[in-house]
Amino acid sequence: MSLNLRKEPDIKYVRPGDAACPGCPEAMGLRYLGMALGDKAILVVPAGCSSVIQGIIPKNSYHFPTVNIVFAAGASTAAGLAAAYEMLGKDAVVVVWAGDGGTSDIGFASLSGAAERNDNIIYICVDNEAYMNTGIQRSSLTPYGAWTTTTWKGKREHKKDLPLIMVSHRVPYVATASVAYPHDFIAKLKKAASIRGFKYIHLHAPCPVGWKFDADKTVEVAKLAVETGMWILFEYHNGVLRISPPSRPYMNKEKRKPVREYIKLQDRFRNLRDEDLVELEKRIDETWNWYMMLEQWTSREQKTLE
Amino acid sequence: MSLNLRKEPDIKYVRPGDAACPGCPEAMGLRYLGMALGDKAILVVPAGCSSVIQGIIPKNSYHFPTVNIVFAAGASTAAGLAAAYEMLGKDAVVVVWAGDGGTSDIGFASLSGAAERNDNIIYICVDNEAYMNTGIQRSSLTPYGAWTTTTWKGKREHKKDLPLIMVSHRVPYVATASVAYPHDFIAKLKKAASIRGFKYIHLHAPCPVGWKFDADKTVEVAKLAVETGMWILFEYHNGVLRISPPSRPYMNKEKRKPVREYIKLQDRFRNLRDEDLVELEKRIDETWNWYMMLEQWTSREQKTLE
Amino acid sequence: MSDLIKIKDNILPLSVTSEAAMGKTGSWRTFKPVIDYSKCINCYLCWLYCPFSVISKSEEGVVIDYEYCKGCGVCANVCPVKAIAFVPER
Amino acid sequence: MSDLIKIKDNILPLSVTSEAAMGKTGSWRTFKPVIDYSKCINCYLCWLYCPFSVISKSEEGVVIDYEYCKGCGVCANVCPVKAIAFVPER
Amino acid sequence: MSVLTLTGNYAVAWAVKRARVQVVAAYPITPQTTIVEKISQMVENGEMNAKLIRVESEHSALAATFGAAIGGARAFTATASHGLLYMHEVLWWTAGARVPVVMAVVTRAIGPPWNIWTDHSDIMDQRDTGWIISMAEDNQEAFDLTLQAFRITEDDDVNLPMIVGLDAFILSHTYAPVDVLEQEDVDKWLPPRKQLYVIDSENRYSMGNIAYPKDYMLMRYDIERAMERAKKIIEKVDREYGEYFGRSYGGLIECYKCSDAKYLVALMGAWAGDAKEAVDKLRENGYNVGIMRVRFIRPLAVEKILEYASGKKGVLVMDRSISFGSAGPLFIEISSVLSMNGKPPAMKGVLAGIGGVDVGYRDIMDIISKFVDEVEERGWFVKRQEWFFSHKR
Amino acid sequence: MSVLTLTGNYAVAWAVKRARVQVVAAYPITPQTTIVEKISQMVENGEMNAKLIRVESEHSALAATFGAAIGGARAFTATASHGLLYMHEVLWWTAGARVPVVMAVVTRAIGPPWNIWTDHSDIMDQRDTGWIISMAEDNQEAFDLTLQAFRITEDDDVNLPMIVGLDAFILSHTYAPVDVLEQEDVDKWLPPRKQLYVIDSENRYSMGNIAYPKDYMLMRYDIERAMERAKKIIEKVDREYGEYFGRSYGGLIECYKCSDAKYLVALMGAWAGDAKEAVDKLRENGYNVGIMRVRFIRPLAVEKILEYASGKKGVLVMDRSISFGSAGPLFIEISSVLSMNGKPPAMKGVLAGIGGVDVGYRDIMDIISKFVDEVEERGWFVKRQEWFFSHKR
Amino acid sequence: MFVEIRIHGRGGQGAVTAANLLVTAALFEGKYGQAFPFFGAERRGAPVLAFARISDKPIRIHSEIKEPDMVVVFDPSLFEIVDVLAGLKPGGKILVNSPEPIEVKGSYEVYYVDATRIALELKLVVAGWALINTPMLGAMAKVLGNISIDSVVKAIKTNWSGKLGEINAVAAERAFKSVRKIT
Amino acid sequence: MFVEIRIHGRGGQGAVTAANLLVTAALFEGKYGQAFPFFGAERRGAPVLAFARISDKPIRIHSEIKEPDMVVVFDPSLFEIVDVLAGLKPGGKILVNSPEPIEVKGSYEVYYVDATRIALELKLVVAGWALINTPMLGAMAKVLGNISIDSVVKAIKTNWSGKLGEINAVAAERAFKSVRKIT
Ligand SMILES: Cc1ncc(C[n+]2csc(CCOP(=O)(O)OP(=O)(O)O)c2C)c(N)n1
Ligand SMILES: Cc1ncc(C[n+]2csc(CCOP(=O)(O)OP(=O)(O)O)c2C)c(N)n1
Ligand code: SF4
Ligand code: SF4
Ligand code: SF4
Ligand code: SF4
Ligand code: SF4
Ligand code: SF4
Ligand SMILES: [Mg+2]
Ligand SMILES: [Mg+2]
Repeated sequence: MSLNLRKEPDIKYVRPGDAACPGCPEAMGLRYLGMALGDKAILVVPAGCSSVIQGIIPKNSYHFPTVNIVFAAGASTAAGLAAAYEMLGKDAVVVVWAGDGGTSDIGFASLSGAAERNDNIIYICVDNEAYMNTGIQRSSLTPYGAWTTTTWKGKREHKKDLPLIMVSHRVPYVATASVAYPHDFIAKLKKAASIRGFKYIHLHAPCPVGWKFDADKTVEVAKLAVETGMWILFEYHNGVLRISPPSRPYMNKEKRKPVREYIKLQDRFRNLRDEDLVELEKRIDETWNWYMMLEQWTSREQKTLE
Repeated sequence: MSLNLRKEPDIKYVRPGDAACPGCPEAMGLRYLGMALGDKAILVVPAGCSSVIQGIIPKNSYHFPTVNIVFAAGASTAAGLAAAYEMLGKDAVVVVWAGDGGTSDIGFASLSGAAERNDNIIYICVDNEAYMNTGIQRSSLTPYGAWTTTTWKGKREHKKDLPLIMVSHRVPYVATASVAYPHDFIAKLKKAASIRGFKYIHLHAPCPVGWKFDADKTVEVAKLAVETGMWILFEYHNGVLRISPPSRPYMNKEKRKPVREYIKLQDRFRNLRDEDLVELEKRIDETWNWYMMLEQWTSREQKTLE
Repeated sequence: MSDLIKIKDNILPLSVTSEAAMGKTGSWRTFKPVIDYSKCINCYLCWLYCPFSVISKSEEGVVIDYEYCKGCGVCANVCPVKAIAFVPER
Repeated sequence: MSDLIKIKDNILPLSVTSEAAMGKTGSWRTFKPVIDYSKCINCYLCWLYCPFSVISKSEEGVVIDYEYCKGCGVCANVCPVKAIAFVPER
Repeated sequence: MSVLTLTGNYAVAWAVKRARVQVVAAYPITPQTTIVEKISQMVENGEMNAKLIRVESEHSALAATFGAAIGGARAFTATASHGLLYMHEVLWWTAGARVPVVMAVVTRAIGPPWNIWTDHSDIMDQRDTGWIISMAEDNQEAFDLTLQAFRITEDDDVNLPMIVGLDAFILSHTYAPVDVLEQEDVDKWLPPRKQLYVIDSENRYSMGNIAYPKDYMLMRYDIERAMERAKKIIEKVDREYGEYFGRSYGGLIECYKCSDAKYLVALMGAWAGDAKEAVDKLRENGYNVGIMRVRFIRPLAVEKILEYASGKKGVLVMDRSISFGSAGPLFIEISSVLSMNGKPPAMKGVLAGIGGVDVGYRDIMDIISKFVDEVEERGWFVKRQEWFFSHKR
Repeated sequence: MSVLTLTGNYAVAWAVKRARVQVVAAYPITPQTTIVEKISQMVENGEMNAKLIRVESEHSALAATFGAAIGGARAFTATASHGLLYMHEVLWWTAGARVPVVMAVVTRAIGPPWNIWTDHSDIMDQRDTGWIISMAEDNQEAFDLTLQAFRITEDDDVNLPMIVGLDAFILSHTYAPVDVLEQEDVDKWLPPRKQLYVIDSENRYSMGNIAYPKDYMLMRYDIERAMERAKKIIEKVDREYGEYFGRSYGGLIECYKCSDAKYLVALMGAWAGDAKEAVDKLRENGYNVGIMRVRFIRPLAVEKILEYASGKKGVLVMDRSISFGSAGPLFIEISSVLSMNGKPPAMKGVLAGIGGVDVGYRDIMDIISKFVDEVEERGWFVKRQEWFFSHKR
Repeated sequence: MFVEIRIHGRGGQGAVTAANLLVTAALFEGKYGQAFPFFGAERRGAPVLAFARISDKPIRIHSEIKEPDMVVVFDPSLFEIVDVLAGLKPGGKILVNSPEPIEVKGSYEVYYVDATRIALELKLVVAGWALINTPMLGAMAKVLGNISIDSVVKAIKTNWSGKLGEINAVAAERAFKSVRKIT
Repeated sequence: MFVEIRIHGRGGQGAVTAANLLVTAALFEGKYGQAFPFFGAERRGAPVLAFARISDKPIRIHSEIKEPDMVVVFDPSLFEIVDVLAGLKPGGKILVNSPEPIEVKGSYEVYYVDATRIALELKLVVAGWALINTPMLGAMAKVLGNISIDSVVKAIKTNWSGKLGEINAVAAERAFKSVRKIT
């Protein structure tokens, strides 16, 4: 599925004059969501920057019909909405747009429940690797070594491997994406919308405010995450996992850029010691191995099943 | 680690006169917990049959110091207890003893959070595959096809693969166990107690009341779960997954007993249709493949890392 | 009420470990496990698996405490030599 | 208040999609992106990545809406031919 | 008319079916569970055309119910005790959104220690949230009230969610005859789902983004206006239900022999039946008492309470829960209203039946007669708390 | 003595450090977050010897705090608004277990719509739970009250958890001078952790298994007894604190020029400062008013309210939240108490400042003078609700 | 007419169902009724309680039955482990499931019926347990005296359809006929 | 003495810190103070507000400042986009960060200081932004007239230790000296 920028219509799904910070990756992501799903998408937004970006009542910068909801209840609210639309025969794609905190921490039981029930929704985790809306506190998706206002000396635990955990839920569709690769993200969204049941997309969203890089570098940093192998783009569908094209080159470890290039742009890593860097690199390798192994094995499995 | 039954002391960690139903697997499991950890274990018990088995205040059939706690908060309460003991220099092993509902549903965010923080606790999921204490309602760990009072025609979704999900959390220790294999369970508990950080053990616990088999058959049914391959015993430690001895024979699919033998003892499967059985069998194979693949891959990985 | 746990005159939601937290559960029994010591090989599997710890090890071998045995029959089921009979109470 | 959404005389916590939900965010700018059309190759990457949809496609090429452009500089950063300069506002 | 022997919980399930509820999301908890079990059975049997979402917690139960409701479906959930506490946040959200939802609450004590028996702490604990809150006296009323709840909540003048309360076990698990109205009759009386707004592709609102203080305050004010209007609607719906089906309960408050009484007893829920028995017996003994059965704690029937209590010598309030550090919540509310009386009657708040302690009509006779005797003897007084621990019999 | 310029939140963090808290578990929420950020910094710097558990939700925050406390550690958490609602269940559990825990609540409005400004709905919503609940007027009091909270909760006669409330932004994020007591002085005044019982290997209790109704009811009764005793302890601790450190606040209720006043104003929290300003100005204009600043809504100072209000012509209650369908919660409580007066004073409940609407001393002057004028003109009346929407200036 | 009944059974014996069906049967006679369990930790085999009230006026009270007019014992072994006579009104009735007359001290009317045999004869057995609730129901109706066997049968058939209803109805009828007063 | 001050800045310029340090400095002079932000969605670059009260008596009131005695403008471009003079008392003071005198209509005392230059000179720059809060603080103290530069320096040094404190102190001093009244 490729995107012809020339032909893409000029619809603004986040209308100018919104409340996002300059360089905001969440606003960027919402733009792609609109490009992919158009007027069919109904948003469910648990607390987070995306609740604020909307701006102040009675105005709203989102062009999507939106249900704001308490922090822990993104997935379950969406499950209810989807059930209602089904009962009433209404045509819509129910999309949860939740931060890493809303997804991987407080909302995780709700998410996991919807996955297990196979509720007919698309759940998108917009991962800026901390609680940004409350001022940059650590989440379970904050990477090892990163400063936040609750980990002054750098986080001591690794980023929870949420995509892997969601794959382990063995749901119809799981994918990762990045704001730097809109074509890839949009294609995944369109694919997800065509599948019945539970779909999970994990969008990597570097935040200039929380990661402490200059606002113009959002795309640059996001790209580096992929190029250094810190973030792996893949798609898991019908039981088969496949590393996505933008990430495929980095299956070869030699091709990955040094993590330091990614780190050094971000002041949140300012206290990272050398041994921390080694630890981070080790984790990157391990994580790659998991996903490459899964690609190998699931595609082999698929063949034997066919 | 082997158990010499002759020499094992006769201490009763669930004192006679408790409130469990005849044939109860949870009482059985608690007995093994006592045998493994002795007086060091402090229990945290979220709502479930294990809250009721204690009996009525001011008496208590448990010989363990016990903190009963609200349903969703097993892991977090334990995290607090462990922190207090650490600050105060008290010696104890904090153990969460939670049902499948308390673990995989309402308490799942709390569990996942403790795993990610690597809190120093042992979390045990006592899996009787439904909400027994409230009268046999479906949980995310109820298997496909099983009758419960909220799935009269049999559950339409597969059992959540929680052990796999916990392995995907990449914590220090994850294991599965079964009440039919106390030696294995006890050895795993002892190993877990020797590790600092987060430990997860998933105990398969067939319940005569909820699964509708005769009370004398608890061990028989539990054994059949292993022998048919419906339940796989394994251990994941230091990044290496290994199928445990009682389950190893069944890595060979030919050796597994037909699932029907397991199913037919349990009236909860009375409405299972032939196509459901096929679906169940397919799932068993898939699950085995996951774990065998993980054993292969993680042990290979381990070697290359050494 | 006089049994409730009081500390410094406060009535607390505490309990202490004790037998018979639900009374003498032997009364629940409708079937009774009876050991045939002549068959018993002292493997202690019944002891190991009894969910309610009502089988003890003694000089003479395993002993069932009928005051509390709930008559589930697990012991009979696991006995490798079928040394435990399971007979109706009445 | 008169702007709040009322249905059947109820004041509801609703909002409607609209520009300027936070006002004219052009005022936030301290730097300003300026397109050098002579360099521009019409690749539309700036259009694609602008987080705030303030770049439009027109006959003449890409156009920035300065009323709302927050001056983040993302467009300048992604432009493959460095056709966008980023100049201080004052 | 078809009278069935039903537990209170089954009566609620039947009413939900009769109301043609479209989405149910719920989570098990004793003593609520049998409501959802029954609904599950009805749905799986094909008797009821609804989607049942078997959520993983109560927080999700109400969130999913809310989601369904804001999407335009008639939606229902049920819970009790800790379940209600666990979803507490979402109660506030639902009311704030002004979305009609009906929830059954089987009142049960709160731990620790664990206790599954009736107690009104859980339902009273919701009284700030913006929900309409009612309590049934018996299984029939549980059925009728559940049906009425859909009419009330979806009324143009209301659009607030509502709780139908019933006491654990003494209603929820007690079998008694219930007149289960015929579907066609219910269909005539209860129109299809209505609500102020829906969110879907045709209605592109955002619900709930940030509001500045003054706007926010206006919205809160508006909830209160709806509560005020709900008083009238509740009375009206109950009256009309009576005209249609022959059963009415007095709207916000049932006055049982209260007009000519010198003393009143105020209480909520199932023990009102025992209290009526007690009142009848006491009247035989010359105690001139009546009952003010509070059917709705929210909205509070300020005007009716004042009216019914006017000229009485004493008002006794029986609470089945306590707001620790103050008094029984019903006592607090009623005494607050009676302070509006130039000269309030003698008053006492009795705390009884907490955690399921059985309170029979003989107990209630003792409680009432003691109060009356005290007032007659000592004259006017107000006692905020008197604990009644059941004893004999 | 070292006076620092601190926000209310930092003042609380400092008090937590001074109290030698051993375990802190908390979750971010505006406007509470900076408390935990500051504590996190102190812990990571090694300034404070505590374990910080960075939990994944507020439900877990209080559960972990409770776990630490029942295990014997001095434990603290903090939250606001939706965070408080999300942990609501655990508040009940903590109080029921009779385990001392201290929590700061930065009062904030509840959604929808989202609103981060001050409003007392969240804290008032906890008033049934068995927690002691207090509100500070300024940053210094936030500091002092937090320290006092450990003495109060751990007192042998109490053993109940306690909330220290402070208003969002107008305290939490406002810098003002705070006297941060020296560690050695605090150490002399605040003994190490005490509690009724601990659960560990040496104390092999089970806490919380099932209790039958009568036993359960006795335990609930016992919580109420502790609440009653807490009244004395709160007064005592405040008095002793004053003797030790030179600052006392009047215990349960601060009476500001209330003894000789003809009219009283009751309120809680930071706007009391503005109200005092208003009272001083009004007195210059011949309005004889005083303030009854409710520092503790639980336990409710029934006796003191009666005493202070006795003989007054009118009592005005200002609520910063509403219990929908009834009135402002403070109004409900106070009017309930005043009903115990043979003849209650004239009363009015004013609802103002909801969702952070700014209320200045000039607004309060208007509100008070209007009330006084009305009473003087119309004579006795009770009005449960009057909404004050700030206007001019 | 206002009768209060307490049933002693064991977890799994269906005492509550019996009470419930008794109320339904009473309903068919134009009477009112109420049936409820004592809800505790009800474990299979453990002694349990169920209650019923039958009246010719609507029943308003909901409190526990502490002084029953009649006590029904599903399992004679319960005599040894619980005080089945507690609170029973003087002159009250006792109905026991027993193959033979049993002796009860005190001034009561005592009845017995061999419900277990009836159940076994009709193969009403699940997991080794005789299903005695319908025979006990039939006997209860008879002893109460004011509920016809027709109403009992009708109540049974609203609860179980088809074959199962038939057999249970027969069980109730047999017990209705065979219950005996001990004199 | 009781002064109410409103500061107009942009998200990221440190207006609140300046207000806070002003209060601390006042504290060292035996005065009382209060500093607070208007807390909304504070985004980098977006116009923001901070407030301060200075008094010689303890400050009890906590309400918003609607009629300030003094207005401070961190960024002259704000004049175009917000009503910086709203509510300013007649005769009130205005302090603007500006390289040159600016014109303000109305009967106010207007001051200006080139805080940006001072910051740039001292290399007080982060991510391309001049850190102007300490020079503006120095200027504020001077314009207020009753807070000594010593107290300002002391306040700065309690906030930043070492080198950073030194440089910021110099910035404040330079501004204290160079602020000018427009006449
Ligand atoms: C129950 C509850 N707890 C806490 C909050 C406060 N809160 C709002 S947004 C947020 C952080 C959101 O972080 P994330 O989900 O990562 O989204 P982001 O802001 O980074 O987009 C928090 C903690 C809340 N609204 N509700
Ligand atoms: C918040 C909350 N919701 C629901 C319940 C009711 N509840 C108590 S135990 C239980 C089921 C427990 O199931 P599981 O965790 O599988 O344990 P089991 O009873 O099977 O041992 C439920 C739903 C509760 N106590 N608290
Ligand atoms: S903090 Fe980050 S994610 Fe949040 S609005 Fe600002 S830039 Fe976007
Ligand atoms: S229901 Fe099952 S798990 Fe629960 S106590 Fe009974 S036998 Fe044990
Ligand atoms: S029957 Fe059951 S309880 Fe009794 S001894 Fe055997 S295993 Fe134990
Ligand atoms: S299981 Fe059988 S053989 Fe083994 S000890 Fe028990 S009775 Fe003896
Ligand atoms: S500077 Fe930022 S907001 Fe302005 S046009 Fe470029 S990308 Fe868009
Ligand atoms: S990115 Fe550069 S080249 Fe491409 S359209 Fe924009 S200005 Fe032109
Ligand atoms: Mg985030
Ligand atoms: Mg279970």
